[in-house]
Amino acid sequence: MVKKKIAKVFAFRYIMLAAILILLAGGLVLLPKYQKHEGIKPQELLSNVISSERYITTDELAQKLIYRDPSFILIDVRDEKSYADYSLPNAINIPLEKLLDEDSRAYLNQIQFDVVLFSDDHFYADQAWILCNRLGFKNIRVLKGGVNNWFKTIINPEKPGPTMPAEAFQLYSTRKAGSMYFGVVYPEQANIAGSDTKIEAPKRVITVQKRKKKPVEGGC
Amino acid sequence: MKELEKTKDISIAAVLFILVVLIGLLTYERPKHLYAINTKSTLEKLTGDNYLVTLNDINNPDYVLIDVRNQYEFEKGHLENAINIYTPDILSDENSDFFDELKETNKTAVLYGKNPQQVNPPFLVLYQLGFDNIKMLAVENSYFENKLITKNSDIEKSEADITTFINESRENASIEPMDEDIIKAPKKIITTKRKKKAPEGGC
Amino acid sequence: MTKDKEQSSKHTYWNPYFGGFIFGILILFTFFLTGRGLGASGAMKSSVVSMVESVAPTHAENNAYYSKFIEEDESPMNTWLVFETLGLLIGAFISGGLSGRISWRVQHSPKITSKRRLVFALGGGVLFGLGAQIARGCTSGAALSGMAVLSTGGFITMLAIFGSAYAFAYFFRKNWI
Amino acid sequence: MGPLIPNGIIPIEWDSIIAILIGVVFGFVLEASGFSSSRKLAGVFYGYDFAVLKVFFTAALVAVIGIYYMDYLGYMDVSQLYVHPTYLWGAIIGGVIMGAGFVAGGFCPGTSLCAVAIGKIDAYVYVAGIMIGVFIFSELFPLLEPIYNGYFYGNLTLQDSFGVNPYWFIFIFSIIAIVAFVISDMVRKKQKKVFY
Repeated sequence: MVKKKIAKVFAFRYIMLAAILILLAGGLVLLPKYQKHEGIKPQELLSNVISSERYITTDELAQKLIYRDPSFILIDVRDEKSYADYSLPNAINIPLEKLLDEDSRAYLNQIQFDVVLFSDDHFYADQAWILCNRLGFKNIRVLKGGVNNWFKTIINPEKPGPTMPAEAFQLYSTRKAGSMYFGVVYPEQANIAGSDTKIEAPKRVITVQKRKKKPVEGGC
Repeated sequence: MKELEKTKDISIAAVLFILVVLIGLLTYERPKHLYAINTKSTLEKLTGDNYLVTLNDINNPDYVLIDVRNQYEFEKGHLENAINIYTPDILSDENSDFFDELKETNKTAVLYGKNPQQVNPPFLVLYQLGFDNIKMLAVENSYFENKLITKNSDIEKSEADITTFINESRENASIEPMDEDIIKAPKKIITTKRKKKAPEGGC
Repeated sequence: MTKDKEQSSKHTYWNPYFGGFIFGILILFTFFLTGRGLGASGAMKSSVVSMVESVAPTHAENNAYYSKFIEEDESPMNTWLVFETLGLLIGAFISGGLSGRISWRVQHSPKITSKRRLVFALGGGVLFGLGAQIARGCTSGAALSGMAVLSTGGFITMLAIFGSAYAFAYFFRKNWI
Repeated sequence: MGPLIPNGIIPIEWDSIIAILIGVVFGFVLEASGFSSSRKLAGVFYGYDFAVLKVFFTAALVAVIGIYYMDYLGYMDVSQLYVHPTYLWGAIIGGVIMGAGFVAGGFCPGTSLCAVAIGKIDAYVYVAGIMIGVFIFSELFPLLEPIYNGYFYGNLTLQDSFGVNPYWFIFIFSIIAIVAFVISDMVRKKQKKVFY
């Protein structure tokens, strides 16, 4: 009776099961450590990257700024020096190196505001956008042409020639009004008395709540 | 004698069957393209090493020129012995094999397009897939009497100093220049760092 | 022959390794689906809370512990654990029915009377109810689901339960052996 | 994809239905592997039937290996799973009381419900006892509150608290489990036979 029981215990099947268990547990240790695959799939990223509806033109942005549209944040991805020289009103400076730091993530990974990234041209802004897109951040846009284009179109719009169509003139006048809003003063304005009441862009306090992840409740 | 601990015999077949099904399910669809580096290291590499190539050193033997524009633009005019891989199908099978083979023979693929902004997306996608033998030709392509003219263009050069322009416009409009801080709206942004909400639960 | 076969099948259970394997797959599946482990004593807590709330709502409101589980819009019974316990009763009934183990009886060691067994069961229950609330989990909730995600609290609870059970085993041996 | 419901892949409404289905399999497996009989449960403390030890450790091992493989392959993100919080003294004191209750009563809440389902009157009494226990705890809550909320170290995993590499820990844990299984078989042979 006892021999049968020992035979049963050490029968082949238990050893095989133990071997499978050791193999699986050991396998975990030997597997090569590789980066976790962060973000969305490459094909998805490629299709998002090719489509160009992420761009916002300087005229649209000027419109939003003039009408004080509260639903977006401007993020300047240039370095501190060029940000100190000139930057768009109410822009927050997150240099490209510090894009993925913890505190800048509070600005990028939130669904409360639209985010508009800009740099001198939209080269660095595009790179920042691609990285954010890979991490799955929503409603982030890029200013087409960046600050250079901003200068060419809004701050210093070039006067349309006489043969240009009427829309060009309208565009020019809106852009000129825009430039006045952003601080450029034209000679003919000078003689209006007391015209130095500059409408400075309102200081906006942006409070960004961290996106609430659906809590996993559990317990006994 | 009544069996003390009567247990049905374990059926190895059932256990193995379930294990095989589970392992099969888990390892079934291994995606073909996997990122090799996560976003943080991509960022370090981007801001770190120099991936830009200028026009005058493209005749280095192990550079392979790759044009990312569409076929029509490519036919109109392209740099000599450039290969045309249009951006939407850089991840197609033969193209990714082509890039793998480039990587083995450690040639560097130099991407170029109408302007550096157009090259940026394919460059970054491939870069994150682990092809670190990729460089970018910082060049502006334009046509003059349908002959391709390529000239160097440097990235992100700020063309105009806007603050001085605004100040000048103020001077010649005979008003004293605004002091610095009015233009740059002082920003005081309070981010409420919310305490990570612990998932409630337990009994 | 069938009586004996039926009699013998009453006591033949699954092989523990096979049962444990399926149990492990179930815990894995639960984590994959809902992100949380299994549990049992939580359901009893919810039932006690709902009973007390229906009997003495004011007392339930100002007692610090009950008020944690009482929300205006839904009853405390509307928790994941209560549904899981409901399923547990159904599953056990099915398995018991299949192998003919369903009958009203008190299972106790031949040496002791069923009255003593019931008294010890009540005592054990009270102790377990108290301990489960203090440790925020029972063997399946805290220990097993905790160990599945390598949580320190889970291992501590498991060691405490089995350690102290082995320590107290000597005192209750008359009940079992 | 990670835990499906928290990530929204499966809508939250399915939560209760899934709970019932998981409960059915849970009850079936517990009852089928013999956890509805208190004497089989108590066997682990008196050495005549180590079913509890075997099922418990196998289940924990299979679950932990499965979770970390799925995490490795990217199907599930371990950091999103609910980790049981570590209340040091709460766990120890609660565990000791539960251990006493386990040996005295012979059941734990899950298994007692299994026994209730197949008609064991002592299990009904046990469940009533648990409810009384919960009631006592809630009434004495102001007294027990410091233990209940004291020494809270957060939802720690072994990796956070001892810096142990999870993969190595699982490997060693599985070896310990197999050794325990073999020892339990030897101990069971020497023990006096108990029939139930």
